[in-house]
Amino acid sequence: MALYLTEEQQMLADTARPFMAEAAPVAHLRALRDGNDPAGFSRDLWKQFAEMGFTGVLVPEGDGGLGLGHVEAGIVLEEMGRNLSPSPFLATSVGAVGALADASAEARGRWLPGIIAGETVAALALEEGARHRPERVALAATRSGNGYKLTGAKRFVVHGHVADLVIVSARTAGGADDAEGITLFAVPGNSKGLSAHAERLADSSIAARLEFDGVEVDGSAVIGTLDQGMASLGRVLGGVRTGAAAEMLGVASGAADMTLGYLKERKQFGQLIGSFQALQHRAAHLYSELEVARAAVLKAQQLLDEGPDKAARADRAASVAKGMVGLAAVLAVQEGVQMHGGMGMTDAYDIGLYMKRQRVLAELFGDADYHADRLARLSGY
Amino acid sequence: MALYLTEEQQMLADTARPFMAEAAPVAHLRALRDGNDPAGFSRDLWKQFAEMGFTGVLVPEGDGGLGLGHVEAGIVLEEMGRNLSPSPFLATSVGAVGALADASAEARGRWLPGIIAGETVAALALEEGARHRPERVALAATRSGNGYKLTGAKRFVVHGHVADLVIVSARTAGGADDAEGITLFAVPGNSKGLSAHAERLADSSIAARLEFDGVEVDGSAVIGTLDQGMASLGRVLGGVRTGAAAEMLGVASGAADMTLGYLKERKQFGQLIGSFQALQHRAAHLYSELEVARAAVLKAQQLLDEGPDKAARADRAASVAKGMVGLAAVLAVQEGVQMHGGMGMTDAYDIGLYMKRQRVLAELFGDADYHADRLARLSGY
Amino acid sequence: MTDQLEAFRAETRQWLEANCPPAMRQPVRTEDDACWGGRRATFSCPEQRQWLEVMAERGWTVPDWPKEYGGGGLSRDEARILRQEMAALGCRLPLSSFGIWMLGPALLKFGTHEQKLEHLPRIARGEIRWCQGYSEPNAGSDLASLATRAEDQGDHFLVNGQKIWTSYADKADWIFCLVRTNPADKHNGITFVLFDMESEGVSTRPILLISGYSPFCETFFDNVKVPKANVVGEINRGWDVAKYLLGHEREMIAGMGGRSSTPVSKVAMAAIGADAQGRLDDPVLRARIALFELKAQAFGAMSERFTDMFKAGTAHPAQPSMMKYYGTELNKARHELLMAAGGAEALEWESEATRGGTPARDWLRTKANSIEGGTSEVQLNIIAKRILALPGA
Amino acid sequence: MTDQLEAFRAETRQWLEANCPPAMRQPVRTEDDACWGGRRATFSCPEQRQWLEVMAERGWTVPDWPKEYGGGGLSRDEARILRQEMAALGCRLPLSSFGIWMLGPALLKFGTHEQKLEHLPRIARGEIRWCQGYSEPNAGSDLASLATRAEDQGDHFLVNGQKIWTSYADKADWIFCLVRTNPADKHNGITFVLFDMESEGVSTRPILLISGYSPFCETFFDNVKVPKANVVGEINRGWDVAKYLLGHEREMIAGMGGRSSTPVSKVAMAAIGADAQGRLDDPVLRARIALFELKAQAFGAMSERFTDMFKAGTAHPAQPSMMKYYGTELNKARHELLMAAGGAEALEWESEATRGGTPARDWLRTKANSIEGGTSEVQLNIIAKRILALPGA
Repeated sequence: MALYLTEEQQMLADTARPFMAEAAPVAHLRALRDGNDPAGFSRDLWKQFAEMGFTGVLVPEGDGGLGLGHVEAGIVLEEMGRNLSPSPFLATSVGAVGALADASAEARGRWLPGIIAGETVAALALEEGARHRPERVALAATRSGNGYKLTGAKRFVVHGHVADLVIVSARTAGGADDAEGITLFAVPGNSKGLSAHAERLADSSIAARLEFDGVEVDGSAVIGTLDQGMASLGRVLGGVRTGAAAEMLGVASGAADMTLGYLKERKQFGQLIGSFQALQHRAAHLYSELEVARAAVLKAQQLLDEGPDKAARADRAASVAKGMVGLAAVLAVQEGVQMHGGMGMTDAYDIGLYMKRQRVLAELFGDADYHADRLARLSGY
Repeated sequence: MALYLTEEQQMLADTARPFMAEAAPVAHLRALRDGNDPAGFSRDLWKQFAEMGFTGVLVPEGDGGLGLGHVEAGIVLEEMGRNLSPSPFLATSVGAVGALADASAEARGRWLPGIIAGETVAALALEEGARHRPERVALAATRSGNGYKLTGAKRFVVHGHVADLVIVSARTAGGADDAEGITLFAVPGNSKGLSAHAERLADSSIAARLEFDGVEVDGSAVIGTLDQGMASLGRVLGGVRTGAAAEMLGVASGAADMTLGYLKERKQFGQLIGSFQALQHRAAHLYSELEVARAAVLKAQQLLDEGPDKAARADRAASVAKGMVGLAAVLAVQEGVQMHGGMGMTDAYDIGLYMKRQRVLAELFGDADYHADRLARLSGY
Repeated sequence: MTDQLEAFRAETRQWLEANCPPAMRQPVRTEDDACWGGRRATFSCPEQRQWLEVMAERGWTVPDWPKEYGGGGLSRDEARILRQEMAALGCRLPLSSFGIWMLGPALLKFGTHEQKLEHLPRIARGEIRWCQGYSEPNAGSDLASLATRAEDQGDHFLVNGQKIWTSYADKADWIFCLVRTNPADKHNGITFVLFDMESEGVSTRPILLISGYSPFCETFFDNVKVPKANVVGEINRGWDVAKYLLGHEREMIAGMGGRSSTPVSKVAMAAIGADAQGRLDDPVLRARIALFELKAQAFGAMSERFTDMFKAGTAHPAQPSMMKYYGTELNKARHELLMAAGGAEALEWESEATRGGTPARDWLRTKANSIEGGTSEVQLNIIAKRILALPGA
Repeated sequence: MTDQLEAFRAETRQWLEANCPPAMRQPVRTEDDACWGGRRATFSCPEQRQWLEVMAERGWTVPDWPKEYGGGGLSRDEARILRQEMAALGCRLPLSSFGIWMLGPALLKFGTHEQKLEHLPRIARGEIRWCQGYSEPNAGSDLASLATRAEDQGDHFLVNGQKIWTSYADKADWIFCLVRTNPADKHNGITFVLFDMESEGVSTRPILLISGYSPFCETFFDNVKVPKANVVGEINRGWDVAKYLLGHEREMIAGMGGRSSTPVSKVAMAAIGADAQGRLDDPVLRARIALFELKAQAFGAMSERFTDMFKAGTAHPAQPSMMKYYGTELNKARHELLMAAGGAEALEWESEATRGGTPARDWLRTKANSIEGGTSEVQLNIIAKRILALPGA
């Protein structure tokens, strides 16, 4: 497959770009933030996502979705990133939909229609420490009647405080560091015993610490094979890492475009600052890093879309994409703020919002440090 | 103590600089290289070092030396670096002299006069693997009559093939990775059972692989306390790491000066290339790195000279100096070659020789990777 | 001599122990937690006021200024000893003040005797809080292109224009300010003036920063009357005063790089923990921290060396540019690593666990380090031209 | 169509298996180990000559050139299949040649029918070895400032001047060369000519590189007669040909970044070994390698994407500058890491263990990557101007 967008994909991009710029520009984020919105995103916008068909982009046609792939999901995510649009899209339409692919027909029937309709919002509860360590799972799920009882806590659950559905990694066997013995569960957000402590993050999104105090779920909540959850979890992570990379690529591209525009209009010492060679070389270097990052993202998306045969390659490619975009995007926002000078430090200019969003996306599902290390481990060194 | 040279030290620098530039300029290195000199350095020059008083700079006055410190030794080393002067000075007058400080009166009487006179050349045999790992010692020294018998091999022994004296780290107890059980020995270069396989390195210096096939030494060859050699070895390493940093700082300064000169004389597109802002900023950044490196070197030298009270701080400072200069100097030679353009790639220009020498000095006694890791371990993380 | 100094040290320690309240021996947490004085001074606690008063009494808010201007009249060595003893006890600065750090040195060098008598003692006692009117919206790095006009009206100037990045202008009592008195000559058409912020026609508007704080303002001048007696130095020669002050500011900022702070590795170990070998359990981050700390320690030596050479008068006059460039870039790198080390928690913006988002807000605040007081790009230009003598384009 | 291609693939594979000698299925180790052809061709073994001959016979040294000029006349798809099958079997290139890589494409585009007939078949058969006369000592990155004069003598030019960085000029039979025919017009005063290196007045001197090799020469022209029939394109319009060729060269060099080679981590593990957790026993180096390999893998995707877009005609025309910049900088970084990974042994210059100092010499050789074919600085200028549309100074 050629490593560029097909005509159909390009058409989707040509639709998504003006939609996002109109429906959810940076002003939309500012309005939510300045209004201290308790959800951190707009349910109305989520409905509009549904009308555009975005919500079900990865849901199989048989389940009522569009049956498209990660390339298409990435197109939506990139435009979200470019506009800093707050949305549960990544966790819901990439993460939860990916997980539900391995769920029971009952669970799929219960959750997918609401997701497609833009009524259901999902969150991913996969982290227990300060840094991304999805394989370290202490939250316990013990047998209880026909179902399970979940006890423990999860951190960094983006909009977990308002989610209708929470995908949770739990330990059903083994010790906290074992890859075996993990099981994924689809847990209703309004379950008894589930409480959320919400915290606003630097980018004005809201993440929750979720406490599971003997939350009971029935057998249909189990995703995939019991104790073998790493398989599903790995696939989900491949999707959301690549998705976060696509969104962060949008953030970086938006920041770079804004900065290029500034270089072409701001004068210092009687010259446009974009005519200074030192800045030109830095801008050209940044351009190169972003192009390379873009290629890495598209590669991972295409491999994910090629199905189980390419699963191992896709899994590595997702780490390459997330890591590479992490490196390129942090450069984009740093150069962006620096080249904007004092203006870049003010809340009135958007560039600082790009820096904040980039930081959060970099941390989400592992940063460049994590993925470089992960690739090293996978390569046996 | 103020972190700049004293008047006396500045006077020494003012003497060493013209001496080295006249007695051992880059042309001297080229002559040795093009003549395929089997030693890799000039014994005549070594005699001249003695006449200048350099050879005994660190030897106590009571032993016939100048009784000066590492700051003064570093002044000589920096000028060697600036001129790429090949010399056994670092191994002999810093390394071996440092080791002999802990040796028996007999050993000191045997070796120091020759060193001071510029007749004796010493080598340091401390490495057994591809990378600097001074604490991994497998070469065995076993009791034999009143003395010891040494069996094993050492690598990367600079001019070890022509050394009159070899300082060897050997295992007298424990396993290969134990810090305890190491003992230093002063071994005559012409000992029976000691053979050398010499290899020319990229910078035209010559390093040897030394094979110890039951080399016998008497008890006076033991340096410091039996099995407690890490103490002496650590002190020796502090000295030679700082010394190598000083020499490499000279290499980097020489390369940077040469490159600055080129920027001021070479024209492209009708302009001096030094007027291009992108190159100006890179040159200014390099200048900053080299200034910081210089401060780190002087700090380490002063701490070493403050004696046992400051030993722990000096030991860390030596790692900071060697690591920091490693980072700054590799930038200096890389920018040097790149800014010289095609000319920089030719053997006819000196800048490439600076790149080669820098590479060898970076590896010697641990590079920035090693020292960053070492500092992290010392800081408990 | 040395005996005298040792005696001074002993007395000083004794006095500090007796007079510095325990609350003033705790580290300052935020810029607002410091004591800034002024007509509308607020004190975070009674001890803060007390500490200011006893120190001002001795002239020790400005230990090396002459006694006649409210200073302590200490020699360089005595002032150093005072600093050392305050550091040893953990004493806070009694007074944070742009009057002390910036205007004072300029007045001491360029002011008339009358100006010194009028302003310096009030600065020393923290009675008047000053702000600095340098930057303008369309000037940026090209400071000398400033446009705020001062029209000559005989005994006074009439000032019109706008300043930006005036630190705490909304809280300041007086401003020292660069104004244009000759539009025809870029550098020799600038005048350095002082005036009361309560003058008619002065207004301020705080600027919200990306860190969520507002330490700076936009400041507007609409027909503000400034008596000519308030000109420091000569008319049209204000650029000399400004350059002197900028050099001073750069040194100050440069000096900040060397201050001790919690090593990144400690923060990382607390948040992430160690692996079986006792190493930080995040191998690539560990390596990046290790390489950073190596550089930071080397820069610590550089700060020491710069200070020593500066005192000895042997530092290159443009060396502060290098210190400013390197120190601020290092500090930005430090906070990038701190954010990585802190992980998800460091992203929190308002939580108690992060004391109101301190890690994230500090991280964002450091991004200004390489902009304020002359951008990194300006410092590199200065190094290239003045130290390396590279040719102009 | 697909059936036809599959048939072609099967036939090709069969033919290659039958005709490519096993010795020609081993990787080429050095530039000298490749087959360069020419009047004074040397072959490292009889199989090398045999392989050249059977491939030239089919026109497969230049598979996509027209048959009438000695090519294979293959379609783009067929040529791709041939490349894939050769790669699958590990077949060496039968002929390495600047005639194929550079002059050929220029002649196909700008040459007359006579010029094509005269030169292309000999290039295809490896009979004539070509070198390139572009760079001059005082031109460097500013290629168009070349000074080698060509004086109009009616039916011929008289050429005087000096070239530098002429690859293997001492071994080449003919040269394609840029000469100045109008000193008054920088870009429209250059002519692209061909001439025999055995012409009177031509001399060469090899340049010793820091790697210890001499792949380049200085080349001197002293009243060399060049018939006007040897002008490619129009007189004074040689810069068009040159630009076309440079673009071609940049793509070629850019394409090299994507070639697979031993991962740095493997070299490091072999030299240094693993710790108790199975990780490279040099933690900071391991992290640097891991961050490098992450970038290298991303660049692998970029190479694929560039090739795909280039084929589809949708790549930005200046995109090769980005590929060249990034690929060469990455390759330099790779060799820096390889040297660290190899430790002391990698420093050896002549030893058997290092096959004559291969690691160190390759490392030094890569330093030219960001200089030859347009420096990194020139590529960044091109990206800034042509892709980012940043204004001129």
